[in-house]
Amino acid sequence: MRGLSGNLSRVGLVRAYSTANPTVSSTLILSRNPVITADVPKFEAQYYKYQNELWRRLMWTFPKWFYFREGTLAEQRFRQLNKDPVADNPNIEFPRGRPQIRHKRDRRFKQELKLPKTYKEADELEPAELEQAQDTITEDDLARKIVPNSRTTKADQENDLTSLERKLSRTLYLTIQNGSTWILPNFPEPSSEQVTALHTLAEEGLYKIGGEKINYFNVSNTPCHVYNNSKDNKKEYFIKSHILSGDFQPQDKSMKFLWLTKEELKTHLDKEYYQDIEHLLSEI
Amino acid sequence: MSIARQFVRQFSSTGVVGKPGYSTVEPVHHLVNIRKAALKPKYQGLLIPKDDIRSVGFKPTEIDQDRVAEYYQNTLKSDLLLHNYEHGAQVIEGEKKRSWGTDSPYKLYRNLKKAKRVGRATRDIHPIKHDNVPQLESIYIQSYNKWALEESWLNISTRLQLSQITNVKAKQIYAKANILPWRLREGKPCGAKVEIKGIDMSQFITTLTELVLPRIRTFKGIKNTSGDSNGNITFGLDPDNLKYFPEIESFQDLFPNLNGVHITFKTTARTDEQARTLLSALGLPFYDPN
Amino acid sequence: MFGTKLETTASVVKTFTRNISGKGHVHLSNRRVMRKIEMGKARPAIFYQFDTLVELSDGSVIRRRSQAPKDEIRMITDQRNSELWNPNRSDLFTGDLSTGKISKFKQRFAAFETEPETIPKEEVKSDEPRAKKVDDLIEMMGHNAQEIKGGVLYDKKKNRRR
Amino acid sequence: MFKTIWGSDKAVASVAATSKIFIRGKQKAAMTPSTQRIVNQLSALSASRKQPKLLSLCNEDLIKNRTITNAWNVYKRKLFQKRDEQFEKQYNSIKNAMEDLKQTSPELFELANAKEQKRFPLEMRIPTDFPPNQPWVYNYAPKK
Repeated sequence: MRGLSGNLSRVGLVRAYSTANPTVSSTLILSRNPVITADVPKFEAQYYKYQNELWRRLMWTFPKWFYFREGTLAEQRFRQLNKDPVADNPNIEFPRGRPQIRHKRDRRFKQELKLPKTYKEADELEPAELEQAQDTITEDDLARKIVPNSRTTKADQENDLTSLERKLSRTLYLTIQNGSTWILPNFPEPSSEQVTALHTLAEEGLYKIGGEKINYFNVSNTPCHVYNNSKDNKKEYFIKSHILSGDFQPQDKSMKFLWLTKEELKTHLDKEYYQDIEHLLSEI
Repeated sequence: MSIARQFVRQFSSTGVVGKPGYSTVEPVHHLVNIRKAALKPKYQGLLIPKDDIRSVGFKPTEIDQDRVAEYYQNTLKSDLLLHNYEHGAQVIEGEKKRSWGTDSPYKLYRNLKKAKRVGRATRDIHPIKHDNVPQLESIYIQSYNKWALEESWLNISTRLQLSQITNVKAKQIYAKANILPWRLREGKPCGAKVEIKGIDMSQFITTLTELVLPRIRTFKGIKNTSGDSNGNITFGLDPDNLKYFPEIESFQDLFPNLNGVHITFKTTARTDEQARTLLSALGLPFYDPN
Repeated sequence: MFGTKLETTASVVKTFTRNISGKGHVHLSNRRVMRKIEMGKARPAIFYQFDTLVELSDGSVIRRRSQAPKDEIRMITDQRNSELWNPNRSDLFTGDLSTGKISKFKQRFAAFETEPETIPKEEVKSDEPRAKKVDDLIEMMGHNAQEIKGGVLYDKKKNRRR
Repeated sequence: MFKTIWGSDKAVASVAATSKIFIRGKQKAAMTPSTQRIVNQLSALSASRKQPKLLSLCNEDLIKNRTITNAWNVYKRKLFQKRDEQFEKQYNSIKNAMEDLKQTSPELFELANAKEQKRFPLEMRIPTDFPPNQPWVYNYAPKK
């Protein structure tokens, strides 16, 4: 049954309380998934450290004889790095308790091993070797030390809200400016008789406003939320999707867009709108 | 139905008959039959739960941040909830054991009929709600080594190979059938298996999807027809694909006799389709075999 | 040393006759006796595991625990530059073998290159899988190994009369 | 319980000192290299002489451990409750949205409720510990 108020045509008169059925529209939750792991809270980090120490204390001895055969270079380097603990000698008095050595490991404590480095630290190089090393250590040299990239990027320092490389450990959501208020991108259903599915509506709308270079993945055809927008008499069905690569380039320059986390969305979106969709957004 | 048995207080009869002399333990009145042999002080250690630090079998499990579990909770779970939602979906009844009817007393205590068509009862398939979103429970890795039936020392190599790639000690498996052409006799050790959970499981998945599978040139993915209609997906790896594991790759001369493995992902999904969608979300490729 | 019979380039079907290395030479005494483990005395099996840093081909670093004594591993081919896992990327898979290990191996040892290495373009295309297989073997034999060119493949028909 | 010959936690003990031939490392001459390799494999797998001493905690340490474990359990319980509430709200909002869609326009509802085989794209990556050199991939060449 299409709608109760098919015959009520004088819509103009009762604009605010119009009972003409509201236009269907689909709102797009475009999220960029975290690229790196979430920052570990303090208590969790301490607990993990404590459990890790217990785990290392309960760990078996390292089977050195299995990995390094006597007389090989690697075994010799390993032996130089890891000196054997003091053996148990009945004549010596051990104030802190007699060592119990099995396979060159004191059973009372965890076993800590240092591994021969496959690279040469800058300070270890003799001067002659140093400048010779300078040219050979090219960018793609396989033996250089692994230096992990920092978890905060340039976009973080500049706090450039339109960059996708910001806050890599958090989920970012796309918001665009509609007039003065910040909203999630919304695309009304075309009034033509032919009905387009909500998810295709959202996808086409996104490509229209954001350019073709978006690697878009739509999670499901099913809308995940409905928001009855009483102001402009719209029913907004939320479609959830992810951006996997590429970039959101606004087609008309005047439109402003931002990639925001959940807390930032709270400040930008208006209160009641955010209240309604808060549970859809990921904490991290 | 059963006549309420009249509870009679009785002396504990355990161990009275066996021992020749008299028992030094004072008789105690029990309502429940207690196996005194299990109350020996030697077994007090068993009463302490395994995750209590005083227990001999204590092993810390949460030793580090688990990035796969966090990724599942933060992004995948809400996506899978949305994807698997079907409006107005009903519970699909599994094949249950059927009763013989109640019209005659002989049928009252008779064993129930076998389930229709499938013999054993199968589980119901519930529509996916927020509390039963498909999740990965554990991974079984099993390696049947037929040469180990003749060379029994090969079992050691097979178990070591599984323990190296999963960091969990592998268990020995034994033949269950007598098949003479394959020189298979019941009870002979013929390979190894390991079940990994938690942080070891997460690391195994990331090792598979990031380091090992992309390097296998002939690997197109897991078949879209794989699965045991209960949400467990299996695929296999050849012996020479195993050398792409970092532990085996850098010490290949220590593992001369590698053996192929079957990897089974046990999920809480009740249909194969949901399980395959879940595994594809974790980065495992799937392909249509035809 | 490797049990698996190398697949001949001509036949795609992988012949799989596996001999067990060390077959018949291993004599473990069957007097090895299992120590009985009391009830409640079984202890957990925790292997010694090193914290290893694995750097992928695009520079992202993973922390993992492994029993092999290596604190750092650098991956040349992995998920980040594999074709299957990056279908929509054009900047990863250039036509020539530049990402292959042979060319990396050549670039590093360009100084020692005496005669110019000219591989005709289309010939490279035809035995692409073989080239990848061969460079894998080189990588396995360590970096100072050289690939021996030439040699005739065994042809059953021709040699039947011999 | 007596475990069968090959598989157990304490696995293989070095056999009594009298039979010299089987102790690893001492009587190398008697063993062929492949036997030595298998014995090494077995020792890498077995726990004999590789187990650390049992943890013996004094009372203070025990109380500290119990407090830490309780605090962790409380922390995790709160986390899980908050998470389950959020998922429940999400589920209810999906249900409500589909119910509402069914009323407003049945055709859209049919399209939305259609079930099809879906695979997540392989480009959705599990987060790593440290970012790549290019934190975000801007290159996108769709293969139509």
